[in-house]
Amino acid sequence: MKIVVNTFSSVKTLCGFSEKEFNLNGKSSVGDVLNALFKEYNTLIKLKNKLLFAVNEEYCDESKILQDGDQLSIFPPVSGG
Amino acid sequence: MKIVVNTFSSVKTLCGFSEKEFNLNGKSSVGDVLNALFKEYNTLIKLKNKLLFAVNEEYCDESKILQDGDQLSIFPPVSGG
Amino acid sequence: MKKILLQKEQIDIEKAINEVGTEEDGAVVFFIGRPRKDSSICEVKYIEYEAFHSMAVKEIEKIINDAFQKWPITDCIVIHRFGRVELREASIIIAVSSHHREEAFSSVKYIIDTIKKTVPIWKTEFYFDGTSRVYDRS
Amino acid sequence: MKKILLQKEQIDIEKAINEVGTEEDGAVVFFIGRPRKDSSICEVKYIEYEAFHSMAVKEIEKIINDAFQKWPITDCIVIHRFGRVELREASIIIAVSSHHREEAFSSVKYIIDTIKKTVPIWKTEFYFDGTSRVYDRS
Repeated sequence: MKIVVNTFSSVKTLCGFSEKEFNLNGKSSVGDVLNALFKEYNTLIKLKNKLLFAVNEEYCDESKILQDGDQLSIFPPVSGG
Repeated sequence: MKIVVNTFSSVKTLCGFSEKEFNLNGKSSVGDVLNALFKEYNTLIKLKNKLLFAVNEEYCDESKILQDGDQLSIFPPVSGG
Repeated sequence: MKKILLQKEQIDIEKAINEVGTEEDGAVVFFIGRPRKDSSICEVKYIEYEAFHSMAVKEIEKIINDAFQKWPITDCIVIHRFGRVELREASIIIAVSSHHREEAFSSVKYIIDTIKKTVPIWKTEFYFDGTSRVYDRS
Repeated sequence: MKKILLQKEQIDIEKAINEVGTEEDGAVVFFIGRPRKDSSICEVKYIEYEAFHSMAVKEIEKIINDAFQKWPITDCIVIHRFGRVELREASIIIAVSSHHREEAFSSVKYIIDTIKKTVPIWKTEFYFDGTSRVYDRS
């Protein structure tokens, strides 16, 4: 199954992409995708435990199970206002 | 000794003057002047216990002793803003 | 910066907003008071404010000084109208700037709450039926 | 009335003030957020905001709906900039009107506090020395 990961702010800088398609083998959680990203983009680890996640533009946590076609957004703590 | 009484809002309407000179015989308090006004302007009594007082533009209570040349201001509860 | 105006003219809100706040201020809180149409008696057409000018300015000054004592704020502007004020016009504006937002919120709230209690200004409501009522709690 | 804008252009504050409030509303509370010059690191020249637009608008909408649930308010406008914002320009404005002032104060405070926690918008500070820093708490 396929999902799209999009990133913002410093996560985008550390990963070097703002949007990327990922192929997942079987049942995967947000945390599974995150661990794969940590392996590929080591420097992202410095934001571990601070990162925020949204699936299809709704906040979720790492345990959220992904569905085919989901949009997973990963970003650092927000700082608007 | 002479003082000036000035009135505002409904007190002005009930007394019919906005500024008036009063001659006081001996030591007088704000309360003494007020009682004299209640005798002369009966309808003012409906505002009794609600009235506010200032001598020379500083709030005070009825016990305040007046000095020659003082400006005594009498007015109803404020409603600005 | 502290600024107090008691004026008959409409309030230039944009001017006040541009006046408050230094480059170190991250927050401006603005309060605008307007006449309300639905009084307890009947529909308000407009309001007239009467002020004991010199004392009103002194009292507003005291309140602003208190706010500066209580909170680390930078600028404060208070403008109050007198005379006739129409619906949707501002009868009062209070603008406060500060580095962080908490103190701007706290001081604007303190200033409007205290103005309504202590500043010698009175309103008379004029109704659509031609009557009017002074707010003296009698 | 509820209105949310995420825009690159400067915010027309006077327009927003004139839009909020019916004739029954006695109070308008306005919050203006501006970039601060004195960061913990060095002097800020300007700020750039990046937004996850569609989600940001949805999150602001949720916050405004919550405020309408919590307090009897009438109108609410939230405008947030993205892109480059200079010192003394508004990065965000929040305007709320209500019959009485308490609820306008409470809801504006709630809205700005919550926006700063949940709305996917990020700032990068650009300093006078040519460096910059993303606010990601890393």
